[in-house]
Amino acid sequence: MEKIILQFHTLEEALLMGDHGIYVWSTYIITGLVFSIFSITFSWKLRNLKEDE
Amino acid sequence: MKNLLLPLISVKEYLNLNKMIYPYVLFLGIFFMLLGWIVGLLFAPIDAVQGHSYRIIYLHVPMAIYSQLIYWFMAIWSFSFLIWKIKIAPSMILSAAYIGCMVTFLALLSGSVWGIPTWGTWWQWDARITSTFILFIMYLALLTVNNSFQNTNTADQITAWIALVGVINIPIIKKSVDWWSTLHQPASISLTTESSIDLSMLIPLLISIIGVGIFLFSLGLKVSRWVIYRRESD
Amino acid sequence: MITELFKLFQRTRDWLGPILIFTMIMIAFPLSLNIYSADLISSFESVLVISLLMIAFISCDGIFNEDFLDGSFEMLISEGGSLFQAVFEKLCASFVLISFPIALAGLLFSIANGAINQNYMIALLGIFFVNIILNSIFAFGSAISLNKGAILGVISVLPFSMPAIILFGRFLDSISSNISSINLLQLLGGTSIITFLIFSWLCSRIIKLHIE
Amino acid sequence: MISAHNLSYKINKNTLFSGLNFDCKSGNIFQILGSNGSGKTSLLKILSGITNPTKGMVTLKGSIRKLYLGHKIPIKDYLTSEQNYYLLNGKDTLKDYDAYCDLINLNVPKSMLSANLSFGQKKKLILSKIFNQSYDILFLDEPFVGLDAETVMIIKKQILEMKKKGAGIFLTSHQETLEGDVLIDLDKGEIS
Repeated sequence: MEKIILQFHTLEEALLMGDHGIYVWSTYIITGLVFSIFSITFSWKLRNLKEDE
Repeated sequence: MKNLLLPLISVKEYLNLNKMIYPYVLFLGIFFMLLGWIVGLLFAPIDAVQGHSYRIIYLHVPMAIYSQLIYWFMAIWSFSFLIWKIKIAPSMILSAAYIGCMVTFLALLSGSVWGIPTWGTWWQWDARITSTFILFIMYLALLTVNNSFQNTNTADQITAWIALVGVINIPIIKKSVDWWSTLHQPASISLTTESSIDLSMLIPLLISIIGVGIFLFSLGLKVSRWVIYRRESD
Repeated sequence: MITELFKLFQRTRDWLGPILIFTMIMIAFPLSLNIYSADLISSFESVLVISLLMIAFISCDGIFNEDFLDGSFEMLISEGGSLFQAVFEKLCASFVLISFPIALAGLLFSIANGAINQNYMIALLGIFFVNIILNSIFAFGSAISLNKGAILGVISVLPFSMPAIILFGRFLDSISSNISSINLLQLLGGTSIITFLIFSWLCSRIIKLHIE
Repeated sequence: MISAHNLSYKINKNTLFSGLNFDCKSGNIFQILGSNGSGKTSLLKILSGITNPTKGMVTLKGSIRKLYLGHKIPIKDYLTSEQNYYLLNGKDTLKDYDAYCDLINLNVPKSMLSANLSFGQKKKLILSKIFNQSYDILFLDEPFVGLDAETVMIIKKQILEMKKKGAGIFLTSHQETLEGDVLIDLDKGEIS
């Protein structure tokens, strides 16, 4: 089993990820965005539903 | 069997159960999800063939798994609604549909973005992407059908029927799409089969699968609370 | 069954319309390609599949609307008649008057375009069975959106027709390459009967829901 | 023959009626009164098995031949009135089309499509079902609306005849009153 150690030494190397970084990071960022938008819209809906109850 | 379940799934009990466990589930979900992703992104070793772009697997595989799982979850609830007339089932179906729709969209997104470095095009007629796309349309169809009826009872029953018929269709679509794509070109690097992946990559994958699952469960709690309140208020 | 056939036969617009539209598509489709190009045959198959899909949607759109709106279904239920039988007969009538002629026209045009040049009987039956599958699936769609506009029904039902299209694609390939086209035909026939029965039962359940 | 146990019906939160209990033996007429929207049609639909009540139960004894005639007119516009007649009553009927037309003086040219029949004529065509088949229970929702006085007399005579033959009849009507054995008043919710 290969060791699980930090693969990248500089931030810049981690971002680039051997020129695949753009794809990897963009997917994760978009997923994070979609998750937060989804949960925020529903808590917002929940809140204004509670007000007029 | 039915009166065994009923005290458990009455609306009021579900609501305060929901409120009680929601913060813990949310925290656990986010913790494990981020743990799995960080380890997968920064600590897992590089893949010999694909280089770093394989790291999207920690996102794509959980999404693909849960897009199927949520449809089965909805089918079980619609079965219980149609056969045992459990009161809470329609709101569970609707909230699961919202989440499943989002998860399938993410699975599609990550699948196609992953395709760019490996195949050079963002859309590739791979069996899994096509069946996930069909699944995405079925989620959208379920949502549009649900809010196009005035009488809530007919809306719930028809949504339950479509979910039930849809779930029978998923294995059929999967098999026929596999059969179709294997004839066209040999299944190239198929994205989601757990090929003999090295243990060091498998651990973060399992953590992220569990983490995403718990997080989606917390989203489900929130959305179902909103659906129930909305149903109560109007 | 005869009464349904008779009723459908009276409404010429409902059964002649789809057939005419199908033939128009079949005639008009080569206009987009130059006539001598080699890929006329290969593109014909996809045009045939898509027009079958569209015709199935057109012919099943609003198939139950008329009886639902004028109260015949209500009277039928109160008399203890079974909705399943009514739906079953209605679909059979539309198979005889719409699906079979279209299968015939489809076969003739595919011969004309050179897409099919052997075992014609098998091809005819194959297209007819696919028509049955697509019609019963879209009838389920029109039962869902009984008086809500057909788009709703189509969205929720289109994914179910994907496997049928894939199966039909395999069938057309086996026809031209003449390998195992018989057992593909049996597969198509089996699925068409099963889909027809299941979906007409589902239609009767959904219509009963709408009536309540 | 048909009995109801604390029937209640609710549409989207407002309850139309609740706690109805009655038992209809053969040969009596139930007159259902109530203002518009008080649930008369829904009660008829529940009894005839078209819709399910929110609470309560309807029990039928034995194999009952029942018929519900509502406001909607199940006449096919693209067929002639004779074809419609045989469509409704089946081929081997007691009265053939011409005999029925003379009885109820429905004089319509043979080849005319029923699209341009008047509401009253279409209603006469549907009511032909009462004359042709013997039903155990009849659910008639405003049967006399749109009919001229003479036809109303004929229909009343036929209903009384069926009552003698032991049929249970549920009737809702605003103008014409028929001496009903039982009166169900949905506004006040009592049964007398």
